[in-house]
Amino acid sequence: MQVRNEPWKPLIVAFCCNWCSYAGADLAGTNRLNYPADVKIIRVPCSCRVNPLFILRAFQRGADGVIVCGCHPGDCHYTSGNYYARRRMTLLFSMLDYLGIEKGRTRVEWVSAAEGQKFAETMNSFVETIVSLGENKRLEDLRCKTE
Amino acid sequence: MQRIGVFVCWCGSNIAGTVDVKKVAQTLGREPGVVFSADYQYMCSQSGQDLIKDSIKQYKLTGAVICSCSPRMHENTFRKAAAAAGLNPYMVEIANIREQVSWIHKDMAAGTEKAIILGRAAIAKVHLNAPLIAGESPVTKRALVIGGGIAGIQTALDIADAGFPVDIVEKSPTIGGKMAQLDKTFPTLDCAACILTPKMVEAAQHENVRILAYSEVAEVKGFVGNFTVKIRRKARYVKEDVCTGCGLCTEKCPQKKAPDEFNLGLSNRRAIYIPFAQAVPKVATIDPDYCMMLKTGKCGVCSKVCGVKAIDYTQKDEFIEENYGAIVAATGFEPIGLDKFDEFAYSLSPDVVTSLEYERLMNAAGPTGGTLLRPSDLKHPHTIVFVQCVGSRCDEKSEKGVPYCSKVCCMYTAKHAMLTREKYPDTEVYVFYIDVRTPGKNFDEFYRRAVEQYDVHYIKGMVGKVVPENGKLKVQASDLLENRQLHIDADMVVLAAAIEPDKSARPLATMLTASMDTNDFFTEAHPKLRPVESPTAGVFLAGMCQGPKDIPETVSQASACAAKVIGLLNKDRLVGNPCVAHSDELMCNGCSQCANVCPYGAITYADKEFRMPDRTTAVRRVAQVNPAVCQGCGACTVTCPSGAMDLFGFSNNQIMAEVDAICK
Amino acid sequence: MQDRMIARAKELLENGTVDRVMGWKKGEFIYDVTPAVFYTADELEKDFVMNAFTAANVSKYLIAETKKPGRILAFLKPCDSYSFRQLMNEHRVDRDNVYIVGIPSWGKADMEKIRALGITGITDITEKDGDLLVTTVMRETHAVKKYDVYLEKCKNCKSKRIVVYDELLDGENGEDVPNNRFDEVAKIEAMPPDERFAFWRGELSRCIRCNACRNVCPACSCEKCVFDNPKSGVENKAPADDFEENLFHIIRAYHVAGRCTDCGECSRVCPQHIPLHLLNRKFIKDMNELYGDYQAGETEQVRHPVTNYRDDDAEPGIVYTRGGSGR
Amino acid sequence: MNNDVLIPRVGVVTDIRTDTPDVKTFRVIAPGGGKVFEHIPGQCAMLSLPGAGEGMFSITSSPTNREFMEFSIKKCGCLTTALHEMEPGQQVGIRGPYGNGFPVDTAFKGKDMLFIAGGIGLAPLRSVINYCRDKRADYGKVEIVYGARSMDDLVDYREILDEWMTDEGVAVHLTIDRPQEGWDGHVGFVPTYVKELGFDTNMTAVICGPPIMIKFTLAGLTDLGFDKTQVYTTMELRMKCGVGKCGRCNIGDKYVCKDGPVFRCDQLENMPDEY
Amino acid sequence: MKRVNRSKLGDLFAKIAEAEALYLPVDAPEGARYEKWAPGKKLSNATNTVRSAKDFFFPQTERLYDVKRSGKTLEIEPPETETESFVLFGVRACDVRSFKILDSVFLADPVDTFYKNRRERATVVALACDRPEETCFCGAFGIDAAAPEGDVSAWFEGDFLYLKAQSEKGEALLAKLGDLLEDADEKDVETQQMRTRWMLSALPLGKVSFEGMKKTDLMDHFKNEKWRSLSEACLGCGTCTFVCPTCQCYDVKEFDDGRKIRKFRCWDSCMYSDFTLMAHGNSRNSQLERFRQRFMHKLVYHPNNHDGEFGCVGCGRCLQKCPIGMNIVKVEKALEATHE
Repeated sequence: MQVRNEPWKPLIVAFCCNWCSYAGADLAGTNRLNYPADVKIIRVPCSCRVNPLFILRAFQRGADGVIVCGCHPGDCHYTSGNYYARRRMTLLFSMLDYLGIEKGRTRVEWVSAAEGQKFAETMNSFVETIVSLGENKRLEDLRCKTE
Repeated sequence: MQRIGVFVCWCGSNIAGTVDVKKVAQTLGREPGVVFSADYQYMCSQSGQDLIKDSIKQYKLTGAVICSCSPRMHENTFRKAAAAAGLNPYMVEIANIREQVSWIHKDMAAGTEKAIILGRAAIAKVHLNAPLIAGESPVTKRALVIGGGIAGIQTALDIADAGFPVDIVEKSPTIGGKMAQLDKTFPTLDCAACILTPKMVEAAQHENVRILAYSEVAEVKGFVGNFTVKIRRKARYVKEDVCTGCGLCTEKCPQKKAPDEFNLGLSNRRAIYIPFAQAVPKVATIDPDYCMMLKTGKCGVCSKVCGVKAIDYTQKDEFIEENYGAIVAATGFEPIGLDKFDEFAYSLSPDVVTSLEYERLMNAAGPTGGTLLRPSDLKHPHTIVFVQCVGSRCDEKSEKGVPYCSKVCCMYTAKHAMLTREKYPDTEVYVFYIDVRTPGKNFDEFYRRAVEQYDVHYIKGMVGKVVPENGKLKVQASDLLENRQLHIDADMVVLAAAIEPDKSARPLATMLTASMDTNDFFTEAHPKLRPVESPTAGVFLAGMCQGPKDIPETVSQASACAAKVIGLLNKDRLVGNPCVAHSDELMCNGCSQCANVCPYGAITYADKEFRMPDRTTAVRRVAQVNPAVCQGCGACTVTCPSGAMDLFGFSNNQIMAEVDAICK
Repeated sequence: MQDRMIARAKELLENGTVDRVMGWKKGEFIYDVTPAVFYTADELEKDFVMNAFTAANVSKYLIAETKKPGRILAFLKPCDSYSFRQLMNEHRVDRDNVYIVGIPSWGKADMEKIRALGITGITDITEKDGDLLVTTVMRETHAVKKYDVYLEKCKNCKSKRIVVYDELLDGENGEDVPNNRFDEVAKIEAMPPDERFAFWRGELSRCIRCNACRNVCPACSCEKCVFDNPKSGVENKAPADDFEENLFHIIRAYHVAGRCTDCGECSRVCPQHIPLHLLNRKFIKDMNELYGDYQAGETEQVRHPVTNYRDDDAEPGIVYTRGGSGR
Repeated sequence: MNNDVLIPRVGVVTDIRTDTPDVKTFRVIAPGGGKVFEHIPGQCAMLSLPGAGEGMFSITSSPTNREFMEFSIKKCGCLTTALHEMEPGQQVGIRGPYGNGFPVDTAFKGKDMLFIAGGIGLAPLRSVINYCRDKRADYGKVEIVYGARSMDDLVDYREILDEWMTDEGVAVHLTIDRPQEGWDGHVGFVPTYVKELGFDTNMTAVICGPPIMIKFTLAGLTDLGFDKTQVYTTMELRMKCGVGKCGRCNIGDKYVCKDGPVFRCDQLENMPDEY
Repeated sequence: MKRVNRSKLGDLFAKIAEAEALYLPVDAPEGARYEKWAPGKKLSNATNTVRSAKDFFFPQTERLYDVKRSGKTLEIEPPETETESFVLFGVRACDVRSFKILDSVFLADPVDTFYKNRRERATVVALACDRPEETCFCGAFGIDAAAPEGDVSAWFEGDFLYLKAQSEKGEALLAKLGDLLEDADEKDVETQQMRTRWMLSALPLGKVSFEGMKKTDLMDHFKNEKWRSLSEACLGCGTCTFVCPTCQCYDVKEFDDGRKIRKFRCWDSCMYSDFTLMAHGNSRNSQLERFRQRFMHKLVYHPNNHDGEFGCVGCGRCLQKCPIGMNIVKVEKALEATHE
């Protein structure tokens, strides 16, 4: 068994709702606002589509941080989706914290379609947090990490 | 195994500048299932699209991944191109390598690597894509407007003018609503009846409008374009199509002690009555609570005097069922009950009135014939205290009142104060307020006129207590600006009671599966962008039922609402979004959690019989999604513990495949 | 109490109110009682048992039983009644097909705790007042205070109230009881993250994925569990990696969040003594603190905190800022 | 390096033939050419496609074929769907042979053979039929009754027409469930057809097909005077490990993958009806 | 027969651990469990471990091989064969007997080399029981808890641990321990043996016998009406299976880590609803059938195939752990009662 020996780079999965945050990410691009390439975005219709299973799956497969972005509370395209997401993620994050998973590996941010700047800043700060936390060791699946 | 084509766009140098597009195309070309891979300068150009179309045909592609700009930009373009080549448009996925790669990353190596990963994720998703076909449903070209106030009337008239039949269901014997009870309207001071009653008549005479007054919605089934509504027609005990509205019966009826709702109980009417002179339909109604004939079987005067034999004591509630394509909720409002505001002595003294009652006291058709007389002794009041925000803007934790601003009180109080001062210059008028809110065309000017021209005493402060004493109302108040206590001996106190949605709104919302906020106002589909639609497709909102608003706002919302309805009814068929939820009935527990979170009421339950593997049958309650109503948010899919509920186009497995591909 | 229950059950069978009885059946020893359905008075006389070890929550069996023809008598303890009510709210049981007699429960004993006292070679256990008299093959008799060997779920009982019933065996209902059931959760919350992580690794690494916790849980009554369904993409059968242990238990707790009545069966049946209730209680505690007190199964309320919201709910970031140990 | 029986070898799919709308026949050889392993008629092999799973399939080619093995596979689940999507050149995992196989060198030797198959049930019999054809001298006459729902569902139809029917000493009786245009053969269910045809009771019969067909055919043969000891059947059910250990194929005191899949019908009487 | 003073147990363990890994039962939150010995770890006093000793030969999950795909080709990578030997100390007589039952499955042709390899690497030091539980009924299967089989048999009596080699491996182990051991007389443990045997017979299950099962035909047992009520409360969990020292059903599963497919084998339970689920259906759809399979296998099928040897060793784990208090003794009694 041999462990991958490249220098560690964080891997961050961002779930973005189609209507606000994904558009916010696009706007960050349109405005050429830089954020690290470690962030990979998955488009979902709404933040309420994000199943805790997806988040755990990302960690299992090697993600070091997972961020969920949705419309600002009250602005959900589907009126209430992000409210549900908010409760679900709060509970999930609390449980992860309870199990001793480092605080900050998971985050929720509300980013509107107009907030390209905020999107880039959020991603920069999130990557920074993850870099400071280091590699995800507590929610990893060793089978996915060894050759 | 899918046969996937990968198309990498240069976007001129927009992408190719920071992403090695050739390398992306080559690398992705080696992914399992990819049978064709190419890069091209402008994929969205005609020739780019042709490349996609030709490749689909030549390589018998079952799926396509376009690595290009954001799907928000060209997803539709590429889907159409695919469809033109015979590929189901939902077999196309976009990897966003411009907005999310080339435009934000400067390093070619990092950009290329990320582009490849995003491409891989899209390929992984396409592997699990299935062709989707949008469902279609016909549209019943008829609208239902619930509520016959100004909002409902205006909506109905606009829809009717566009050529679609409309039914107005109104729970009281006449349409007109609250506006019919008003005296003058701010800020122009034109008489409410003068502008409203022509509309009422227009509605009555419009060939496309049917007025179902004294009726209520009993049951709503179906979905956008295809509602079936059961309407209860309450028994009037008067044949509506026979009664001429001559009013003879209402004069001869011996029972004179029924409180007159139209005058808010400030006067009495007969047991058989026509609410007001311009009522539409102008038909008498028997109040079964007061009619001696109905209660004891002894009387029958009205029947004897009726020349056209319109009276029918045996009438029963009837139900009619109609199909509609769209439903408008225009259920309006009512002032809140003041039983929790004993400090203002509302229940202790008849001279403490609500603003709406004050409207009736000022109204020429009101109980005092338009002369301002105080109810207790029918004398002219000389000192009147107006109290603002009674029940509005209350602390959310307090047991009484509502948390929001009722929005219209400041303006109608200014109107009342001004009209009072104009008609009776000897009257002192005090207005106690928290803030005066006058954002509207000519509103602030109007208010300033009240203060400056009519010398209304506006005092920033709250009234603490009103005590009836020796025919006077002792008002204890504070003046916050002067920081002093005030004691005023008033003849009348007028309370600007907060408004709240009509009580009928909540049960109606349940029937419509339309969502409501905690204050029982209907919620709009989007607070900014879809303000006249309910999240439940096919249900629209007009007037106060959506939130406090004044008459011009109500009318404009009503017309906007009508425009939306017309837009819907104009369509022959509705094409749905195929990316909707669906439930695997074999795995569904029927636990109802999904329906609880569905903002659209798209989920219903049915008892279904299942053949078990051991050849027995079992009946189970399972969820069923109406694809015409579902908007595809996915809230239900995460609520479902068994994973029975999934979303087409964004399935659990598709999203997990993307996660896996990204984290590989 | 056993005699009164048998007598009442026989009456209800006799007068046709029910055609069978859900209860507990005697075993080889006093403690290995088995939930069972009794059809005749003879069977009841012979095998029906109610003692310090009849802890099993029978409400889950009623999902299947109430789908059968006829009407079943169910004796529900307070905690069982919460589970049953929750199942009613989820339309999983047919209330009309069950006649519920509420029975009081003053706590059930945990055989594993008796063994943990070091008593071996047990030949007999009898109940006397609040005590259990344990006799061994060496003719010794140990008096064990029942309280000392209470099941975890009984030690931290939340309520003696029966929330759904047709009649009460005692005629009187119990009340909610003051309890400290969140203390242990708070204790773990107060640990530094590393210690917390080590604690849970120590606990969850013992999991053998026997699924006893899931299969006994009245809230885990899915037609097909995602972890058994190859199509779900997360199916797994064995804790093949630490991650799988975490995944299974996090998701299981999450799936029952807002629906878990805290009946404590998961911890009772875990052969590896994993304190699974501490996961469920964590969610309950969080929901109480963040979204207002809520007790699943207590009322007819069908929208629980996870399927509900308020405009001004706390943001997820609160998890990282509120109380406990910071990092 | 571990060399356990559970670890497969690599096989290459060289040819894929579509037999019926849902049955394909795959030809498998070792990467260096030749067969991956030897087998006797009626034995099975475990085929695996990583990501799709592993499953037991009977080897439908005769051991007398020296170049390759064949598998006729009906599409019915995740693995078989993946196998059907393969293209020639695809490598698969293969391990075996498993099971007891037909007693071709003992009980069958010198006997007149009656083969009765329904639908995909022909696949396991094809191996033994061709074995008997290739070793004509060792066996008496060969009669084959084969039926399917329709003409399109007859597996190996070309081989039946071109080879079996033209063989000396081999008689083939085909039937389909319902009349069909272009079919002038017999119409009806296999069990009834067997009774109609009537066979010499000294023959040794082998039945394979859906459980219901096996049940009625066996009853039919008994009516004709066959003893259960003369009738064999084969069942490939629920096998996972192939070596009689994982416990899935345990029915009564038998392990289908080890003690079977070929059973003499009298043996089945003492087995619970769990197949 | 050799012996060593209890006070030198730590030295004894250290000596063994010098040469090879030593596993023994230690106290843990769940009861007792096998752990690798390290200085300071104490042998548990418990009568038995919660999980059985089968884990050492048939672990809950085990890697079979990996497959890498590229294009149409497959590359199969078998795992490295482990070679380190180890000592299992403190295995009770019931668990020792369970190895024989597992052997009859895994060492039968074709041999399971993963299992065989582990068996060969292990030296089993069996420890006689002196404090049996009420759930013990090993005697029903001819197991003498006071005289366990194994490579070395051991007894605690008074201040001493007595050791007796029973095989070449055992001789070799004792030889390695050299001067830590002193000679002892077999008579020293006889009193204890008699006491244990008496206790076992005096305990509630002391008279349980399964021999009556053999008087009835397989199909008669199979068709017994009692299965319905016996299985009625079964939750279909795998607790009994997973704590059972003789249950050996397994599943072969795969895990795609994104780069390769990892084939592994893991415990499975015939009590699970999808145990027999295959593409074309499930042959045991009800919990009754699955419940029946487990007990028929242990009490009828296994003895039929293995000279009357039952697939149970009477360790009593399932009696202690079943969430609903069902167990093999109740099953046996119910079945036998039918045919009396």
